[in-house]
Amino acid sequence: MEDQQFRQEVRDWLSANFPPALTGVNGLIFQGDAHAAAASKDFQVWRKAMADKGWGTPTWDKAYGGAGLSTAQAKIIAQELSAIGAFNPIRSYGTMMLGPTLLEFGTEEQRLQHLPRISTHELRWCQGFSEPGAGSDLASLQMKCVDAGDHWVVSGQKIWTSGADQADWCFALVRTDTSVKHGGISFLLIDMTSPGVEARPIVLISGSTHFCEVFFNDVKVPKGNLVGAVNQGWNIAKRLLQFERSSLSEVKTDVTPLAPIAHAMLGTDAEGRIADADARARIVHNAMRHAAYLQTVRRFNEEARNGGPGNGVSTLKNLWSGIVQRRAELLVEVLGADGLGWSGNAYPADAREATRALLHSKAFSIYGGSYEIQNNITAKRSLGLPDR
Amino acid sequence: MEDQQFRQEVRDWLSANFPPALTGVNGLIFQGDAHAAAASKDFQVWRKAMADKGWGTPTWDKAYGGAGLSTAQAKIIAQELSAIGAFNPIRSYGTMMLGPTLLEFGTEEQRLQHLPRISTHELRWCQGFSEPGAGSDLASLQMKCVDAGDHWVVSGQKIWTSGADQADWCFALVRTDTSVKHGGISFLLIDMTSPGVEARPIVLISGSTHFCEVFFNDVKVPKGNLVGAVNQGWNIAKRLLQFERSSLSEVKTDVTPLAPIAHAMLGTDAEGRIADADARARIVHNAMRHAAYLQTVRRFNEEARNGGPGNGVSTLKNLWSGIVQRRAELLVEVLGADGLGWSGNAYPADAREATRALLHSKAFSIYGGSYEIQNNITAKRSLGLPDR
Amino acid sequence: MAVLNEEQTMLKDMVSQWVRDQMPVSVARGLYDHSGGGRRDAITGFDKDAYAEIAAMGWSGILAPEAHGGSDFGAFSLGFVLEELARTLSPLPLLSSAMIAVSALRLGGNAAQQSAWLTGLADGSIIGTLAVDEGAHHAPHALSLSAARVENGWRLDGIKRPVADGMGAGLFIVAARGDDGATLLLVPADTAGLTREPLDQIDARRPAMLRFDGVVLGDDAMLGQGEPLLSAILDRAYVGQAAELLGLATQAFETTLDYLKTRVQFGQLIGSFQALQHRASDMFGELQLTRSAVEAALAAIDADDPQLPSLASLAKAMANETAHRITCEMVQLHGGIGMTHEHDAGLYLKRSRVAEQAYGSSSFHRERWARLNGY
Amino acid sequence: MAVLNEEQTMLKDMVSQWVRDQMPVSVARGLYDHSGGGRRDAITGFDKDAYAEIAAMGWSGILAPEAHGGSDFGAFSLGFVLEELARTLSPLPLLSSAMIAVSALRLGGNAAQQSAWLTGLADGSIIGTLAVDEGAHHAPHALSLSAARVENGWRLDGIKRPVADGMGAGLFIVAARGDDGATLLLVPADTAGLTREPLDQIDARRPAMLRFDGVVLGDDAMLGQGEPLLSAILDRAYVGQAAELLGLATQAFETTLDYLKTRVQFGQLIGSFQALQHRASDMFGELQLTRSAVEAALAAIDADDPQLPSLASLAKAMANETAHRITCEMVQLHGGIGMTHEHDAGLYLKRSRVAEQAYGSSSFHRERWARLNGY
Repeated sequence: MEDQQFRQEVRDWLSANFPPALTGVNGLIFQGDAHAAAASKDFQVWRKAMADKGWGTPTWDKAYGGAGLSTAQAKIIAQELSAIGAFNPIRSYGTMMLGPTLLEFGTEEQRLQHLPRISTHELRWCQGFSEPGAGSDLASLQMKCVDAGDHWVVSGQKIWTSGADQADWCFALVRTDTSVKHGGISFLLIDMTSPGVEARPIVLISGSTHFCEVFFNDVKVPKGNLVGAVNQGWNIAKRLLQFERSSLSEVKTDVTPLAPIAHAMLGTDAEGRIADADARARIVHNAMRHAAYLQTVRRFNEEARNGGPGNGVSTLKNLWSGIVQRRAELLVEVLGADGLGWSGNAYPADAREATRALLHSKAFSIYGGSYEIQNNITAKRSLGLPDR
Repeated sequence: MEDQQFRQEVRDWLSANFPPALTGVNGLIFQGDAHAAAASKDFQVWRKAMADKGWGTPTWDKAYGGAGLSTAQAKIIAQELSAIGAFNPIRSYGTMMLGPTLLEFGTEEQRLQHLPRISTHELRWCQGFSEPGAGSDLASLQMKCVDAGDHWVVSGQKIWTSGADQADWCFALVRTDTSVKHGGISFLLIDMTSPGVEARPIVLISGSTHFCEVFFNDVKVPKGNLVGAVNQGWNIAKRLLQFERSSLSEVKTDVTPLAPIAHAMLGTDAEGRIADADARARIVHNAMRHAAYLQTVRRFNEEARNGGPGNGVSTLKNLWSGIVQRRAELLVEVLGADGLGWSGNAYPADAREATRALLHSKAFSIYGGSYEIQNNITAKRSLGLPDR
Repeated sequence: MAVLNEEQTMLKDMVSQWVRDQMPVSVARGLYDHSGGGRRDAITGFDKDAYAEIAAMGWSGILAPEAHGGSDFGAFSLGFVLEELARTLSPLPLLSSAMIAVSALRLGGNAAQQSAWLTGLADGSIIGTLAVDEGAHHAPHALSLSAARVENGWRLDGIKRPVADGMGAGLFIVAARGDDGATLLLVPADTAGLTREPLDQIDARRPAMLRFDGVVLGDDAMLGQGEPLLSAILDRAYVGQAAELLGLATQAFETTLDYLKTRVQFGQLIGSFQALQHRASDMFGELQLTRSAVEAALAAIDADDPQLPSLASLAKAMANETAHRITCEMVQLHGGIGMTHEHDAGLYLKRSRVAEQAYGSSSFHRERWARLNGY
Repeated sequence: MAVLNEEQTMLKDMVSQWVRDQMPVSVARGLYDHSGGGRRDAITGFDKDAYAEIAAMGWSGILAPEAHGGSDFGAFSLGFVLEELARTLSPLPLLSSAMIAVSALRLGGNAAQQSAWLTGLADGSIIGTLAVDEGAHHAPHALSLSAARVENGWRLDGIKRPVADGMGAGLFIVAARGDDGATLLLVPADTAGLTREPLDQIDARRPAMLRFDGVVLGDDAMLGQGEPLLSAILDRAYVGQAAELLGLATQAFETTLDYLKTRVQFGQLIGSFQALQHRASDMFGELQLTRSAVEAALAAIDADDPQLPSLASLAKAMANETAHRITCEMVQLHGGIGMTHEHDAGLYLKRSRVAEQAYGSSSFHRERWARLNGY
């Protein structure tokens, strides 16, 4: 009953505050993109409204900029947003990754310093984990963090740091002890405006410049910016990577069916089927796997709600990347020469987007734990296969 | 010139001696099959003619029952046999495996004892290598061979011994030293009529009983039956496995095209194509790979003749087993319910044969070095990838 | 698997326990003779005593209405029973009779027909089965066996094969070609003019070849006419067969996994080799997709979901493909021992190939799904 | 690869050496601007100076008759030159001009046409290319561009795209739809009514879009008519493009192999991980099949083998599939660095996708092979 009342309250507030022009817009395109955000007055209005209400981080205490709501209520907000084609304009690395980490491992001082400005999206965060020599084997990271008495001095390089060139702060894993591997890592909050920090965008094969290399050259960091105890950073990182994995499994999995575009590009036979039988067989096979994948996500979610095993995230991720990558290849194949364009009006905009999406999709089986790492995890955790 | 003269001589002799009734018969079906051989008077005549001539083992010295011919002459015989649809009735484990081994590693006494009766196919040999606990990891074999002064005493079990229930002798790898792995293996010739030897056929999933388990229960073996030095058996085995691999790569690779049977079983569309487009795509894909495989065998042979790398046998074997197994599955799929019969007139004889062939084909990626072992070999030898 | 309610959990536990105690793979193996094929004297190709036993526990009545002695427990529940039983290749006619024949009578039968047959099907005293295929491939829209109208009834001529569990069935639900298209008729096994003979199949289950030679039936034999009824019955067959394939594949995978954890080569458990770990992980993923597809299709039956045809073909195609792949890997990863009739791997492979073809191959269901979804 | 004679061995060594010294991947990379796409000012999409250099070494004349300044060295030899050059994605019009255009003139040209064009094509002073495709897919049997008969000649209207190397070509061999089917015409680039513009393609090679707006040609422009001539020219294009894909895939594989031998993770060279070893071994097998198919098709050109159409489609389909798979694995096995424009993996992947589509996708060639072989 109370739920129903709250739901009505949410509906009323949304109808009064969500700018209709943003309906159906992908909230993610604004993440870390200062230009797009600045360009949209509506977006700023919408973000401010949600920030003021505390509904971007609804379960956080009001002292931290949240609304102090229950998980059930937070879910109602999410459902109502989705129902009208709205989105959470506050959602970010800060809300999804650092926030939960500080709530679990941070000091009260750290929470009060950072959470309120995360809940308003006033400050943007980036995640400094991977290094050139530490990809799949994250714990081999080498970025030096030396105790200089009243502050830390940090030196080294991070890579694959999303939006580092736009970020105000970075939460990073650093090495505070070189004599042990996992036990020599600490979790540090670094102000990106500190002298000695430089973020350089990396150009990806898709043309995206979302990821950066970040160089740290004798950067001074206050002592109080360490989260948890010295050399205890790996445990925090593992926990945080769980947040990342669970947010990965929430990735939008619905895709436009290939059938209409295949009909248009490959023609139809007398029975209305895609005329290229070989391509059709592969398209259908992929589409069926995609359908079964969506059923699998629903089943895993249902099982998880009912306390099921919950060790299937690695399996899901590999299925997903495989199916989506294959689909991206099929779409470009169907587009033929139209799908080979980089720019210019000779190529339809949809086709150019498909081409970039294909190139981008290759990352799905690399980031957030590669295909190989996920299969290692499945073999050990889900299947109980022995170590060598 | 001399070659041409010899070729004519071979032709004349064949036309006088090869029983026309055997034209096109698969010589292999007689291998290790006493019943089929006994049933064929022609076959016995043919074998005796070739044995008397020494042409079953043409390059062996006359003292060993051969004809003392050159490799080039032996090739001419093989070509002329093939040209008229004839086959070598002496070809056996004895001629292909043990003979070359004794010529390289045996004593003169051993050669004189065994080779003449191999060259007439008077005695049949089997190969006692694999054990229940030593499959892919052959060198972990455990069959005990103890020095009892004036003889050896052998105890243990072999498995996957082709035709052991029909064989008169067995060449076996035995363990003469348990303190080292590869360096504790010896190569021993065992008379299958010795007390304590028992061969039991294994029923395979295809119904074949060609392979046996062989049990050795305190079997006495004369000292002189050891080939090479004590504990030097592994080197001999490695050499012998090369003979096996090179004979594997000579396996008959031509297969009947699936098209006619697919047309008959799945129907055709208005353009005469296999009507089931999904099955057709998979059949065509397999047929094209098969065509490329045949081209690859020809290319490797040509390269080998010209001193090419010659390290592609593992690659060939994996390609071959994959393509042939897939084809066998496709054929049974095309046959539908007709391809699911075991016996009885309700199932066409061709279809029953296809079904058995499918089941049998599963062994192709297991015996003679499994798919996994071949890929390990390719990774190391052909690709130079590092050990762990 | 999906979340079960309390009653379902109890049922599933009971089935698992029974399979473990009473239905080891050796029962299916018993249908084979020494040469690996079907045994001539095992005419029915299934275990009659065991079927009586599970019928007594009510499993044959799971889909039947309570009015006819069933529990009306739903297809989802029957599905996981089929799955559990298929783990050991249980030679039982539960799919034919309790799933397909009961569905046919529920979907098409009038009150008299339901009264006449459902109680027997539910209590296991009668075994029913669908006779639809006639040749090498499942082709329900191209029936040859003819149902001609005669005075007060019908006359059937033609053959049906292979008919699953047909040698022990008391009732055939026959799909025939009538003047107005597909016609479904109830034909007791002892009807004059109907003869049957067993087929020696690789899974030793001995389906029947039925010959209809001027079989005359009364009007009361008519279950219904038209594609929709036949399709609705077949959808249940597709999903039920997919559930069996899921069980078969799951057990084949688990047996293989156990072997990887115990077999030593090169001084290592072979399950520690990364190449095998990755193949096992990939197979596990395929099993997940298949389980989801099968469970969703079972649930769609109970929900009268109009998407059932599409979901059923998705389930059957996925289950076919996964069982195919995993039974290949089962033999391969067991190595030489997996090639022997003495080991279970061959039994799983043979049964899988039969079940893959039964009620439509992967090609059939991918084509059907594609048409239903506008490709 | 196949066994070469002494002259061929010398040529191959010379090409390898030149590629190593003069044509690193950075040349192809130079066609890209900072955002990973084509550079606006690199209008031709190939390296003119380098082409002049290899022409001076005689490579553009390998297929041309000696009477026209060529070496008549055969398609097999030109094939391994194309393969070697493709290892570094060399942006050169050798396939378009020395393989396809020369073949067209040899196959269809009369003495006057051969005299007019072959010398220039052979010495590299003129670049020729085939203009066949008009839309998204290679469809040589469904041409739209029309060749209408006019007094003493022909009139062309329509478009052609993408035309490989078309921005730098001096001669187009245009496949048009005449009254009697396919008609092949020689069209100099400066013909009135013909305009061209560059397409910004993912491989930065900038093929042309040609517009024919009332282009009038004399009778002497007619190279030939009918499917057989067009097919014979296209077979050369298929095989040549397959040879390029073979070179591309071979180098992509070798670069990846080198990475596996140097990259350390978890304290190990990643090439020691068995799962990666097995994937590499499987890829090596695919490369072997592809090499055989390509070499057999090249040899078939020189032997005037009537099986050429089938062999050509086999080669192109295999090469498409292998290059596709290996370029995917190249990115995957390099991990994050393989996703960056700075690394070569993306260049190989992009060029591969273009070459896969060029002169027929895998679907096109599997269908063609299937029809030719009675499936």
